[in-house]
Amino acid sequence: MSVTVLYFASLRDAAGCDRESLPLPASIQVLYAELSARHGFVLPAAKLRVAVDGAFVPWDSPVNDGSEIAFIPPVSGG
Amino acid sequence: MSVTVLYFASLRDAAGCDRESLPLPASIQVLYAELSARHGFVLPAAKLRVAVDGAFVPWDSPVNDGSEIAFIPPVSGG
Amino acid sequence: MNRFAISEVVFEIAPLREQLLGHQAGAYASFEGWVRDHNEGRAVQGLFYESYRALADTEGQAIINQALQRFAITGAACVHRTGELALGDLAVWVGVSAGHRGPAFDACRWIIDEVKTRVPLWKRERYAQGPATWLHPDPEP
Amino acid sequence: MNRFAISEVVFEIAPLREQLLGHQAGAYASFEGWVRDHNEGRAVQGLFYESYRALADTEGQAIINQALQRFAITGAACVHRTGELALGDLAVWVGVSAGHRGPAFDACRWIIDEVKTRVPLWKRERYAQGPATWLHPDPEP
Repeated sequence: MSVTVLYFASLRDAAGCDRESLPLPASIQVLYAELSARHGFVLPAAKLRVAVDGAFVPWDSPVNDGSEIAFIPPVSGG
Repeated sequence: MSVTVLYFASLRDAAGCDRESLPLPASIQVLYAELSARHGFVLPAAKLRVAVDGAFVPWDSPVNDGSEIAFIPPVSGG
Repeated sequence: MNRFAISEVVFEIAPLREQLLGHQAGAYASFEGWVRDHNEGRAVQGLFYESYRALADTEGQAIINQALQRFAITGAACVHRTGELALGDLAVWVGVSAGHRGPAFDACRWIIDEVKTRVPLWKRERYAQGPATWLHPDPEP
Repeated sequence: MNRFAISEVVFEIAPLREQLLGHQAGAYASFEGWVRDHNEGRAVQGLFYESYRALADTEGQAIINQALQRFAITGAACVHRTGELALGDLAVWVGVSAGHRGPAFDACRWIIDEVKTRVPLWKRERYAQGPATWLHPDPEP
């Protein structure tokens, strides 16, 4: 039972990789808290959006085995 | 003592020419009233602007010998 | 450089746009007006634009100069066609460069609005049915 | 046709614009974002844009579809670069065609605003002085 987490921009730099496979977490919030502690993410969850399997979802959405979870830092296109 | 009058768009069609030389008029208003009667201009003076020697001027501006007077119907560029 | 021009022939946008772009300009907004196949419910077959050339040049240049004063922009230009235009022909182009997109959009729109209001240009439309007509619209309220 | 695209290489505007023009469209508004030589007072030497490609495509297409619903326009498209960009390179293009200029301008501006707010794209700036930095701006109020 695992998920894939995708990192972009400053989160990728901080994590040192663009993705990792991790055990299925209790929730997306718990996952981000653990990752923040481990990788030293400075962006608080309140500033991020989250996407599961390529679509934006609320932070309190369930996660399933095999899901691809992306934490979306504030965007700066244009 | 004469002036040149320039006609554009529907005024030119009504006048049947794009310019004519006329005796120096008492005023621009008087000139337009005379021309309206003679050429059957349907646009009232209130809808027109007037230019003398290539610059917009008020309707009560003086006219001088040799001036080029253009009656500017409502524009429709763009 | 004249930043406003009347063109009696088809003109290319690319070189006009090139002149506006520079390393300081992060934003470029443009507007193009094309000959439509209809206007106010009538089928249009073509247009003729006439200008009072000397005054149109002066008034158009004044609009560009005023835009450069009123808005935080780095460049602006406008070209308007005259003569016979067919469906799909380019009638007018406006381009504005700026550091940021807000002023670029605002100035571009202001320029085309002013050109339509102030520059001595007149459009005669040819219709599928009925005689060609000069358009002398009342000023917008 | 995909009306929103991410391009990893330099792209040409001309064919994109061609696709938007038609005899029904009297008005065309466009926006281009270029790499500036400065940002918030710092000298910029170049940019790198990264995207979450799958989600960026979905979100970008959603923006175009919403614009077609919200505004009286006939067409809209947007292309955004990713990868390394030099000063003066084109970063983003938006084009909108419409019967009238008001909706063309409004939709063009709305699309670029939404792209900047919603599409998962991130910019890393390289400066003349100091380390390159990812930009994670706070949402505009």
